[in-house]
Amino acid sequence: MTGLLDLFSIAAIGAGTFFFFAGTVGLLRFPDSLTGLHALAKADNLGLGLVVLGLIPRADSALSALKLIVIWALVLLSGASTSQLIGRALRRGRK
Amino acid sequence: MAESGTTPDGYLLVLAILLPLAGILLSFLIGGRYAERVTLCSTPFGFALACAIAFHVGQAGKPIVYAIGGLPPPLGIALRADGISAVMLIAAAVIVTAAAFYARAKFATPDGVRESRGALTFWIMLQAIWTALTIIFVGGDLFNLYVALELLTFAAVPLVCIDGRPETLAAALRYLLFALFGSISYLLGVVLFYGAYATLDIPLLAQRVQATPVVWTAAALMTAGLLAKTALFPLHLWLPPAHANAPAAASAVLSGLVVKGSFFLVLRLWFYVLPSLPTENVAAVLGSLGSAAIIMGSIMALRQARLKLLIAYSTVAQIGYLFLVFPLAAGTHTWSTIGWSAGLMQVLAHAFAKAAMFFSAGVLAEALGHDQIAKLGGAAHVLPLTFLTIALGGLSLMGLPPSGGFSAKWLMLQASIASGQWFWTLPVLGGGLLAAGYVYRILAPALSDGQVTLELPPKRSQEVIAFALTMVALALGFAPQTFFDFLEIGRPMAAGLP
Amino acid sequence: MTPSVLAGLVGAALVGLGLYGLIIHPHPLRKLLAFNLIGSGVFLVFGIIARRGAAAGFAFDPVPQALVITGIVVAFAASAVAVALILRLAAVAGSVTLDPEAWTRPKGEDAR
Amino acid sequence: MSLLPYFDVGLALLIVGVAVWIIAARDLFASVVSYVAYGLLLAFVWIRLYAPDVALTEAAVGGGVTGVLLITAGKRLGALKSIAPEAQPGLGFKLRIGVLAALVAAALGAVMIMLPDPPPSLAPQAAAAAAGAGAGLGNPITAVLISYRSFDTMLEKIVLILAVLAVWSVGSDKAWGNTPAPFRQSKPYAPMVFLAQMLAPIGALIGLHIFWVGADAPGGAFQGGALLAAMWMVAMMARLVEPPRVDARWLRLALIAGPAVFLIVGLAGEFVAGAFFAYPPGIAKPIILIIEAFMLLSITASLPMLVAGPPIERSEK
Repeated sequence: MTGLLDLFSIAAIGAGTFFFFAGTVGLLRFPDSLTGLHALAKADNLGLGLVVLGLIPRADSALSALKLIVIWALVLLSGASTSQLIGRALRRGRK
Repeated sequence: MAESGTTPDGYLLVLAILLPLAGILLSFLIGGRYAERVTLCSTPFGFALACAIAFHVGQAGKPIVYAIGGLPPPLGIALRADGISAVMLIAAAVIVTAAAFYARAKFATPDGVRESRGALTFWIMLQAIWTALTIIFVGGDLFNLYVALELLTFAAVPLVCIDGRPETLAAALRYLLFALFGSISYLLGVVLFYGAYATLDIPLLAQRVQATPVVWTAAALMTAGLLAKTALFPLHLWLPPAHANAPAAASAVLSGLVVKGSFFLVLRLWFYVLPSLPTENVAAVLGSLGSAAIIMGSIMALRQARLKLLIAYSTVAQIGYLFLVFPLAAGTHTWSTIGWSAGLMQVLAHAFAKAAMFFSAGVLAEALGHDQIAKLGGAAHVLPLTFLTIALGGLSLMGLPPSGGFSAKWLMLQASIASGQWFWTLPVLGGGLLAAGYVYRILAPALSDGQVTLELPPKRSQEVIAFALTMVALALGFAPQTFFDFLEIGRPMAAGLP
Repeated sequence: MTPSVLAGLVGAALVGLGLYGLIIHPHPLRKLLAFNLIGSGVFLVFGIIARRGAAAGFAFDPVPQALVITGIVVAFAASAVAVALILRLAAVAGSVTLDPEAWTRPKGEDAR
Repeated sequence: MSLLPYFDVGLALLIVGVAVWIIAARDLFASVVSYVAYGLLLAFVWIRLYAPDVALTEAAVGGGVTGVLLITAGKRLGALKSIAPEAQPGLGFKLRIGVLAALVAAALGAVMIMLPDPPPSLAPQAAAAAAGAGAGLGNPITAVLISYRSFDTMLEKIVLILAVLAVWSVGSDKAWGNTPAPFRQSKPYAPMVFLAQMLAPIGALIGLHIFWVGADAPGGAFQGGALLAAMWMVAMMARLVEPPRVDARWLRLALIAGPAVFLIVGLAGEFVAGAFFAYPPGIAKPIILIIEAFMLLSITASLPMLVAGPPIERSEK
């Protein structure tokens, strides 16, 4: 059972790391800031979500598992809002 | 180890700190003109506490100690007052009181408003300087002293730019950056001491220190930081614009007391934490920097067009004298006692004389509407008491008898000769001649026949306060031997550590 | 190399970098950033000394860690005061130069 | 075999790299933004040094609140076009200072390696004292801050009050009694308002939680207060609330509450427990929690005031 859970953790965290990596590459390689922002949002939301998912079986208690989920939810909230704000600032800067 | 235990009269030290500290909180809460009232009410009590501490130290003949929270070092923080602490506490109480009464005219809350920016800032920061200096004079823990140093910085910087002119803001910012560099350098030294010996208590460290690279690095960093705050040449650049642009009441406290706070910690470091180390080379370096400061500061003072800038550069020079104490009081020779007395006498004489000079410069600038030296022609005829104060204060700066400045410089000469370090007599004598030059530059035009018109009549109370401080500086010249013996209380000796 | 030795070297490097920036940069906000670098380097030294002091079941010596929290607070307060001074100076003078010579020049001579 | 050493080396290189960039960047704003990232990276180092309390403080203050302070300053300075370009120092000067700085860093690095081994430590005494006269607190750092070094902690709060007054004092005379400038001049965007409405209550709850567990776990008045302060600032940025007047009685009371309660308890200690700043055994823990609660209030009030700046005249708004 633990072996299976470990495998699940490794897979989820590995996938999360991949999204972070891809998001970073996107941020650096995409032609303009708006598309870069798009790539970054993927890393934040999906990448962190997968890492959190992988860490949940390893949490020592239900409370710390809950805390991990709250962290992810907060990052989702702030990520979505700041993307909006940055996008808006970019659009205004272009005018 | 008896050192770490609270003595029966130790509670006085806590009260001496908590009194002005409570004043800050109360002034900030009720604000307005109460800030002034709180300050004026607490100064006599602070003076009484300082005298009580001095009395107990003198009676016991050894330091009085208080372990805060009943928790002795190394885990807890101890406060300790020895001879020099007690003397500095009294000096600080007197000068802060004088500054408070002097400043009433300028920093009264105007009628019709509940609270004004300048007044609230001045009164709270004055009490904060007093609190910080009290902790510095009785602090026994190097980190606690760091917090006190920061308290001093945060209180002193806003006083520099209290009138809000651009040049004062620039001066305050420069001062802040120098002071922050000084604090962080000091703090780095503190942590290295902790890393080496796991204590920050001064007597415990003094028992444990050995001449290792870690200790030398820590001491060098702390010294460098404190020198930046004391404005010893070549780290003096911030001082003249800051001290010359502050309002006179603040300049007096900054020049007379605040720079002495960081100097006091240099003394604590080398004479109390590290007395067992071979420090001849360090003493020679500090003495040389001091000599350079005497000469450079005096020459710059000779070249200033404004009176307050001249006085500020004179502070740079007089700070130089303080550092001659390191070569002249080193070790346990018979002459070290003379050097020690000379150094402390210079601290006190300069504090009183310089505060009086800045007060007088303030009276003069208010009365004439400017402080250009070139336009002082005949001013002594309309402001006789103020120029008498400047002349007598100048006497102490030059080192002519009878004055505390004379005693200090005379003892320095004695210690130089007795220790065979005759070369230190050159800056002492040269600095005296140059000081005579810059004091003459103020007095000569003022005593001439020129015509000046007063824009405002001088405030008699302010003139009297300045004159009274000069008289203290002169009276120090008559200090009896018991006074110098008092300064030795609690001073560790290199050979026989307690 | 143990983590605490590594962190010690990082702390030393940060102090050096900050010192360089503090002296080199004429802009006061850049000087402030440099001061904060020195500060963080010094705080790291506290952290290392706390970590080295692990004993008696503690993974660290609590005293330097407590001191560093005080230090961070004080450094922040210092930054805030410096920023207020810089912004006020820029607002009333239109310049943030610290050179005292620039302030003693007669008015109207300022380089435009 | 562990990957941690590689992580440590990578982190170290990253931090030094960002630090170099902070100093070397040509653009002021770029330098400021990298400083914020730097503050967050440092929090990782503190975790690796087994200092979660410091990591929390560093992330909240070094990265968060300082970030807001510096970015606001950088933006306002950037908006003032009239600032005269500064003369850059010459290459020779830079070279000399570079050598000096390198020497200082090298000396310090050498000293770090030469620290005594076995290292001296107060951990054993702290452990022994925590069980006895100390305070009955599970978090040794809180015990040190509030018991053994209570005097430092109280003075640090006084430093914060003086800093607030120093910041206020650079305003103009006419502005005294007004409010500081709002965090945003224009009407905030809807996403910002949404973020503040969602985040502020949750963040405040987390801040209170960090404060509450501070007696026994990483956290405490300072870390919790910094988070509460940040939430107040978020609400002010979204213009949900405005900065208070500098002479508001409740604000002054909140600012002095921490040190004042500390002072009163410290004085009472002389009569109740035999020494100033001593806590009577048995009820030490509740007393400490009361002091910490008031300090939480003072920290929450002071940090946003330090960032908000001096009061402004009505016409400046």
